Amino acid sequence: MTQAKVAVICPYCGVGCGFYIKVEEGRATGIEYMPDHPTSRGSLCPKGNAALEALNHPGRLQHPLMRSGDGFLPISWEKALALAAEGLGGALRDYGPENVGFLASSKCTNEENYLFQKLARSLGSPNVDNCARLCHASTVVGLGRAIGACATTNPLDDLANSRCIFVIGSNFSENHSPVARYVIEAKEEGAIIIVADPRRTPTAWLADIFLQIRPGTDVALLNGMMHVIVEEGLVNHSFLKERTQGFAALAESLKEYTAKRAAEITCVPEGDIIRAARAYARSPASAIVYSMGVTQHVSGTDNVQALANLLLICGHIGRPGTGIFPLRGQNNVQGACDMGTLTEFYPGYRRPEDRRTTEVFGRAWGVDRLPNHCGLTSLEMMDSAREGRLRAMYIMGEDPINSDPHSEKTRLALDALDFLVVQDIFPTDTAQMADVVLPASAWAEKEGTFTSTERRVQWTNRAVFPPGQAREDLWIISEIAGRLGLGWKQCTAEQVLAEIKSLVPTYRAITREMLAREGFIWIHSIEGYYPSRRKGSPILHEEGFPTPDGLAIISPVHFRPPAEETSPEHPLILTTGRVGSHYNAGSMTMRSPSLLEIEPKLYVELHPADASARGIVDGETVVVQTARGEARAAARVSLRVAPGVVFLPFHFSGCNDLTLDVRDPLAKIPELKVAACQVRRG
Amino acid sequence: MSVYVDMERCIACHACLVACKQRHAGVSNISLQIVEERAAAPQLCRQCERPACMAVCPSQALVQEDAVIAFHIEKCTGCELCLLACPFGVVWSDKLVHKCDLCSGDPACVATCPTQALLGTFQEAVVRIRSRAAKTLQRGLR
Amino acid sequence: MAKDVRDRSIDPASREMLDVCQRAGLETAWDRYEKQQPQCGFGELGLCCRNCNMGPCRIDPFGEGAIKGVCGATADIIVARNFLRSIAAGAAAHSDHARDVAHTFRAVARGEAPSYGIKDQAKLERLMKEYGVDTEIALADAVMAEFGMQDGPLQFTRRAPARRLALWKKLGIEPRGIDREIVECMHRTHMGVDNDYVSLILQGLRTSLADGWGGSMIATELQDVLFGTPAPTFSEANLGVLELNQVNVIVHGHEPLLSEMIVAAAADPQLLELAKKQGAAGINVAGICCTGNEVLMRHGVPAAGNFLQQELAVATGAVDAMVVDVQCIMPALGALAGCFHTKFISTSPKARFPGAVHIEFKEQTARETASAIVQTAVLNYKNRNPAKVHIPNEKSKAMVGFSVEAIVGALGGNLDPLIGAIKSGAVRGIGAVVGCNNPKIVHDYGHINMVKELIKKDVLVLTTGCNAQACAKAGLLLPEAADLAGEGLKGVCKALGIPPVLHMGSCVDISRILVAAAALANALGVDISDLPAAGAAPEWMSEKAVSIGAYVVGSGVFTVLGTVPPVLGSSAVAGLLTGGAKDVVGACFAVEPDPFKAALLMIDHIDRQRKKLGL
Amino acid sequence: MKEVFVRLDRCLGCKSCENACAVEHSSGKSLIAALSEKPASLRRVYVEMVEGQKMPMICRHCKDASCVAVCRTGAMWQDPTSGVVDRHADKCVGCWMCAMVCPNGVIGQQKDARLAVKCDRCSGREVPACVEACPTHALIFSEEEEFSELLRKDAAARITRIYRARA
Repeated sequence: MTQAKVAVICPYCGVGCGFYIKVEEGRATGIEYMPDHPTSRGSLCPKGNAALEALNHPGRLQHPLMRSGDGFLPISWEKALALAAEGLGGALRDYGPENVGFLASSKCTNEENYLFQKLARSLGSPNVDNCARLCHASTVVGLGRAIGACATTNPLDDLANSRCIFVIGSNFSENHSPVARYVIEAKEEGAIIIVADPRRTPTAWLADIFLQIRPGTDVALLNGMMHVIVEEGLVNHSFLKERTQGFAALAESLKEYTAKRAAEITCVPEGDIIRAARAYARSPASAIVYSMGVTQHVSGTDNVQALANLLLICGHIGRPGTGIFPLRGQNNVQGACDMGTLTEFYPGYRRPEDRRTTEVFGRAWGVDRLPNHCGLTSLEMMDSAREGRLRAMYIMGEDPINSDPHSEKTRLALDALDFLVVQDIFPTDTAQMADVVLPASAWAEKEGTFTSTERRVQWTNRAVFPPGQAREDLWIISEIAGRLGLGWKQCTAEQVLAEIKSLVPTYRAITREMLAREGFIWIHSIEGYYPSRRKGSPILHEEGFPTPDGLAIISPVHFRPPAEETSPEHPLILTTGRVGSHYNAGSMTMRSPSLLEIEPKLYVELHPADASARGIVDGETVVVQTARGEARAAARVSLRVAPGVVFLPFHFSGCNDLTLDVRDPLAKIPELKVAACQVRRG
Repeated sequence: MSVYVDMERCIACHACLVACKQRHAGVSNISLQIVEERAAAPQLCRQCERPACMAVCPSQALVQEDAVIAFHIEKCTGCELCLLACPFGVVWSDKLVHKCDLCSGDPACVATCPTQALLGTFQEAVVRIRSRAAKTLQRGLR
Repeated sequence: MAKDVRDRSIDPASREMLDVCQRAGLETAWDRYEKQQPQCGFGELGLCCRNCNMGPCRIDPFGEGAIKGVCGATADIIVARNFLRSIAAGAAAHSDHARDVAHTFRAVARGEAPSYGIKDQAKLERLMKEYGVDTEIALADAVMAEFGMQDGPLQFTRRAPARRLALWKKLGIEPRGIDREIVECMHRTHMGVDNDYVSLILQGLRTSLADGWGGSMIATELQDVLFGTPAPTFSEANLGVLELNQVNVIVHGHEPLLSEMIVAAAADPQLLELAKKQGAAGINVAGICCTGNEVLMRHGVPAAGNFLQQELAVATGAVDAMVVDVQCIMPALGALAGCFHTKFISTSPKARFPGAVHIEFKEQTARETASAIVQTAVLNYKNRNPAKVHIPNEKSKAMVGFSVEAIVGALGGNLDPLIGAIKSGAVRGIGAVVGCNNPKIVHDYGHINMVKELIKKDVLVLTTGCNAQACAKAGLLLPEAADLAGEGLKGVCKALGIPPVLHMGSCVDISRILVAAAALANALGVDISDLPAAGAAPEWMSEKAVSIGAYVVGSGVFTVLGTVPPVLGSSAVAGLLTGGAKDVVGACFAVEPDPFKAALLMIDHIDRQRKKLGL
Repeated sequence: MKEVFVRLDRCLGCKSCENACAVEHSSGKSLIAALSEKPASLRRVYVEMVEGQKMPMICRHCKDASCVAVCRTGAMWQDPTSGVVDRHADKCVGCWMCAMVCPNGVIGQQKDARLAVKCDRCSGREVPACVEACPTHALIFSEEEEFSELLRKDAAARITRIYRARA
């Protein structure tokens, strides 16, 4: 019997754990842990442990499908590709590339994303985006603006060197479990852990100071903390002088945010705000860890800017144990952004408006006219489609119906399209609406690189072949490109990586040896661009910031209440998030029995007080209702949430029927974290 | 030998549970209790020195094989007395008894635990806890 | 965060091997050191006495508990007695080594040791003149007599400057027979004999002088006669010298008597033929510790590493035989060798080890024994398990073999150029950096950083022992290293084509440094204690190092120790050693674990000396 | 009631307490006899080392001890009058729950017998063996009040020394 052990990168979150797949007779039969992995050190979260259940799921798409009436017919690849090309080509011809949309996936490899945006832009469409829009667009804009680089500044295991860790809007214990190890190691060495979250999550268990914040009031909390720091003279003046600009304005703006006022807005005791502020400012090395609890707000970009302000006035950046850690959701969000599947960036974060950008890529791709402006973001594509402007879409590995806010609007949008081609591994709700469905390959069925949240570019190997007639995404994209007259040749991941290296400076120094060993943290290649004190140090911003003048930009932000306030008919605040055993829209985890067993269906967490006030008992089915719609969920009466706040896990369809599609003006990220709702017995 | 739990490190991520399922045909021999939203405790067979479960087993289906309390399916009559006897409720049954078998030497739960809250040896566990206490003291001195 | 085992050393090869060891679950001295934590504070302070069976006794340094032993011994007495005993042990080690060399020399003189001959006739004659004898046998007997001699002085002490001799006489620490001094130490420290800490320390100095100007110097001189006086030559150092496709024989310990023969045997055509038959491309001899230094500077045999690398060498899995004689050989090697195919071969009737094959060495049949040993290694080659082999790809070139004669040679016949350079300030002074490794200090960190600091400040460094090997590995023993030196020193080195750090040999060869110092002092017409010179042992651990430190100070050279000697339990003794001694012998100890600060202490001292000399 | 207190600044890490403890809990009650006993007698006090600081870790005999609370067989119990937490060998089933919940990690394991072993404060001894054995009086057996009294004296002495040094 043939047996093999293949090293792969976990398909779930952005931590980028590695493990081995045991392959027998061409089937993936089990996993083996990888104690040598630099980040996960052999550990895996429940999802990683169950990864094969999704991979081997019988429900995988196995044939190309074509819509016929309400159902689908299996068709040949020849036909499917022809249809796809015809559909997209037609729209391009009749309505122009401006009205065709391309949705890439932060689940796909760097190579696939690179090729995908190359396809879109070569065809003249600026409308290419990925779901980073829904998780960390505010980071991309906010951090980019403040410190010039929208990425985790230090390696994850460096958290263990920190002496104070400020966690806000992140529940890494459940969603990035391996991160918890380093936080605990720091704690055991005496670090103070501060956790700000509306819920008492397992992450909050680790906290020395727990700030149970009212959803959507992050800016108030942060300004309150900064007020204390400035008032008590805890700011790092030399750092402000040498490395930043704009402090004066900030100091001015903070005057109104006394700890007392912050306490009133955030419902966090004044004393705790002061303690937290002192702990963060006084420690020799403090780190900030945040996630979607900060970004998914109308004020998402402000929240991120406020965090940047906090770390800048204390100078907690550019040293071991300091920095800021935006924990990315998908295993390749960082990579997808690096690869330019964001409408405002070409690969390597080069702006389309910059003439040199279009020149460079035009020359490299042999295209004379590349789009030289931003197009539509993922959500704007949906709007535009609903309004009948956008006519065709090519969606690769995403399920907007379940991941975008307000599912109903998304459905209408996709319905309004003339033509929709979806490329996925499962018949997702979105795929159900497609004209053509292309069966793609899952992570272990192809090779390529993923870039983890700590900027670690890692190679993942092919363990098995795709089921049935499913094909590799690189092949599919190239075939479509060919049929749309771009005349591309088929190419391997290796070849695409070579092209990436030639065009993306941060990836230039990658070598196969690095990838084989412990991956490649993408600062190494760019001494000079990001000056680094110690050669090859993986820590960003040790000496300067990649901003025009090398200085970080402090800019005041003010508290704006959430878009939707509570009202008599919707008296409760609804916030959403993830649970440890499921993943995003659940297209994979919902197909893993051992995970479903832990969290089988949609539930709503509410405080005993709110429950008893409504005569709701634990476990009964209730109706959660917002201005947009309602969903049935099992009541979970729990002390995790504060009175007046309810929580819904967004993995289960139904959740996003309720959420609110109001967006951050800059990052265009929707406010998924706050809505007003009512809960009643079902 | 047994699997030892460092309660201070458990974050209720359920990785041990799922890892155990993968090793034992979809059935987990670990149960995870979250207590008052403040702490969690993975429960699994303590491999007691003088196991009540073994004492009550009428058919010698549960026997002590060096460090492990082993379960011999062919001898089990499904009387479920062991369930009643186990003081920790970590021996359970769906007509057939399930209990931690230490994955014949390298427990998957220990290997996978993201925070190393689960440990394979008594020494590791107790030494870590003790040095954690010592560190706290030492910080107090400074 | 778990500490990275690689950070136990700064030497790249060792860092790599430490990682390998950890992954393979192989225990090293560093692991055992950690298991020893915490170490007993009484021991650290030198406050426990086991010299009689009314004890063991311990003195409470906080004064609340016992402040006297059963016999009434105070902290001062106990600390001084313990200190004296370690000096005695150290002196014994060097001198017993010398005794073996003397025996061999006598056997040669009598024609009973066919394997050996006289390599340096000139030196032989100089020695005969020095001893006023005219036959080799007479010289042998005269030298032998030094050990059991009842009344001094030891012949070689005459090499010291007149003022030094007068001072020793005045203090009554002019060493008599080597064995006598050592025996007297054991007597004085016996229950109820010498209970005055000052007189105990003075005896310590006397005994150590019997080592430096006696045992050690005898060993050095006779080894030169038998095996040739070292002259500058090039070689390589670090674990990278082990050969993947050759039979690797490591000679480890301190005496050249056997290793010389091994080196010869390794070149034996028959054995090479045999090696070929076993599928090996050749026979590669490499050294560790001072045996390594001996063959390194006389034959350019590459050095595999210093003291703390002995286990790492075995862990490469590429060592077919680890051949040891005496001193600084870890008993742990047996068990470790057992994890590999490596044959661990003990050869000295004085030194047996668990897990070792004993092939006893006799000077009469030295060559045969050596061949037998090399053959064992060759035949063991095929047992090597390629899966376990991991040889770090790290080694650097080194220029070695600066005996006093060689230095004088390099200077063009006399010391004047050096004296000129010192007077002009181009060479600020002389630093003698020596000593062991010690897991209490990051491996080689103390050695390398101190030496670099010194040469940067124009101090010419003389080195021996494990420091020499550390410098070799770090490329400091190359003429090119002059670029790391200050302008003045750089100029001198470039002019003479010598490195800024001069490899003078093994730890007994510190006697060479004494000779050089004496020559320099005589040339300047001053005492050694007036020289712009300082000594240091940044990573010392052995009792030999205690004896060395004592005789270097006793000879008038300020000495900085990198690890704390067990004397702090008595402020009186500590005070005497680190201050009071200055007024007695014109030099004292200092303790400074930080190599950078330590280097500063030395430089400040050198500058003060220069001022006194009006330079 | 009397407790075993530690003056951390006094510990020299000589481990006399560890030895004395093991001897006291041997059947022979003498070092020589203890050495030859099988199973080897075990210490209940552990001298730890943290960043150069040596510190003996010993059971604090907590009020409402978690090891007692967690014991499912009633083997671990606390004497209501003396407050001493001890273990009935016959009831212990070796499940190690106590060891896992003890915040000080001072509950050990008798390998071959697989029994929890911990400080019983030398039942039947006037002064615990470890305290008696400590050559620097880092371990003190006294009432809480006496102990803090002692610490106050030490502190006072320190302060006057410093004051004199200044003056």
